[in-house]
Amino acid sequence: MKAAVRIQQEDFSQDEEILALKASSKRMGGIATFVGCARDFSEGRDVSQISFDAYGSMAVSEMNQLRSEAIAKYGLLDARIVHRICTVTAGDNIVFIAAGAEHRAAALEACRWMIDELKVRVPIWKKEVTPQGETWVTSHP
Amino acid sequence: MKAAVRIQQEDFSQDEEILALKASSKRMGGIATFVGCARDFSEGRDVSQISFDAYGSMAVSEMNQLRSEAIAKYGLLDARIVHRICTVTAGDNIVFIAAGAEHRAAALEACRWMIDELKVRVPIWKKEVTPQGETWVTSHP
Amino acid sequence: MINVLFFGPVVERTGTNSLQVAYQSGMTLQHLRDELAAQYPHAFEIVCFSAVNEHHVRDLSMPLLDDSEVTFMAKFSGG
Amino acid sequence: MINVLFFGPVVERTGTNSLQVAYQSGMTLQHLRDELAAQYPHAFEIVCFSAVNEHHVRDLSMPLLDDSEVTFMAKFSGG
Repeated sequence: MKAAVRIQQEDFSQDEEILALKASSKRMGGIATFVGCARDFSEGRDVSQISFDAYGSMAVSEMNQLRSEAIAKYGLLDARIVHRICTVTAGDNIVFIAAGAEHRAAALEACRWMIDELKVRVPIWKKEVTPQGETWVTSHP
Repeated sequence: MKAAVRIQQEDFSQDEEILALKASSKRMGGIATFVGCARDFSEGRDVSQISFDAYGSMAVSEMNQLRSEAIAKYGLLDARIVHRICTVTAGDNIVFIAAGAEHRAAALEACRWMIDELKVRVPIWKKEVTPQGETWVTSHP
Repeated sequence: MINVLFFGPVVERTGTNSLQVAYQSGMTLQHLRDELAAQYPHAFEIVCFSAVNEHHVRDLSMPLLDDSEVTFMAKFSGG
Repeated sequence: MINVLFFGPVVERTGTNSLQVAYQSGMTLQHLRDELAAQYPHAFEIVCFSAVNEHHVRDLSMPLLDDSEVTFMAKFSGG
């Protein structure tokens, strides 16, 4: 089975990830997921491509830490975090977060907390290619 | 493509549902999903099977209404709701909710609102088979 | 005729999932409910919601039309 | 030696993704930052975070050990 926390070039499958998440417990009643994907438009500009740079080893370590904290904080049965580092175009998947708990409230709250925290503490940077050129994204809309 | 709102016996694929959701717009930056699944334990009792009864026509009509309201209320680009009516055992999927929006906050909030609302307004009933016999579930933990 | 439907936990207590009640002019949802509750008191202990023609109706003073489909339902537990 | 790494938007401004700085006894993260900021003022305009050996460090008075890996990073934009 693939690791619960990963940085990878290739796309991920939600079905596979959910199956792996469920394998941890038969008491899981609620699974919340978040998928972030590439948009063709950002802050008033057309975007044709998005690429990423990451401090890979630290990013994976921060994502593992984030997962452990979420499990403890929300009493999750399991959680998964996958981030792609590659070049994507509109509609492509970028990030996947999943939280599984006995009841839905914990799963939904933990999922939201993980994506919010990922954005502020995991060293990954996004570069948007627009008709006006390439721009590193530094704000969090 | 399958309808955005369905009641069905068979399982669903998250990958297929997300693909269908994304097809509606290239501006979708965030997709939140919730999957409810069968647990082997509920309110202190072992549960070997769960079956469902539904007022099918009204359930589909309420789910469609719920989807439209969520799209309007949270400014979603699209949303999907699938509920299985069949007999399931621990780990099996029961319900799927997806909300797609330009940004993550709307998607995450709408997903939570839809599953909370589904539970209180869609005419579906769950019966748990336990070692002590069969019990219709009437509370919302 | 009014077509009455029951589902899930209510069927378990009525022993039937549908029945017909003669329509009477001026009949409201409350009249129908009272008549059926007298017939199936155990089932109506758990009835929380009513629907007429597939729409939730909270105001029991709503007048019924002939040929309506009416449902008296227990608390939902889907999802 | 202190090994310094840069990523993404910072590399665009430093023109390099790594460099080495001679270690000096008593050196803090602040000393290193000041030295590099003087050398790459444009890059350090967007530096928000520092990490030492892959851990976030917010207190710049932290003493550095020889052979540390230090990173000065712009605001993150993953996810």
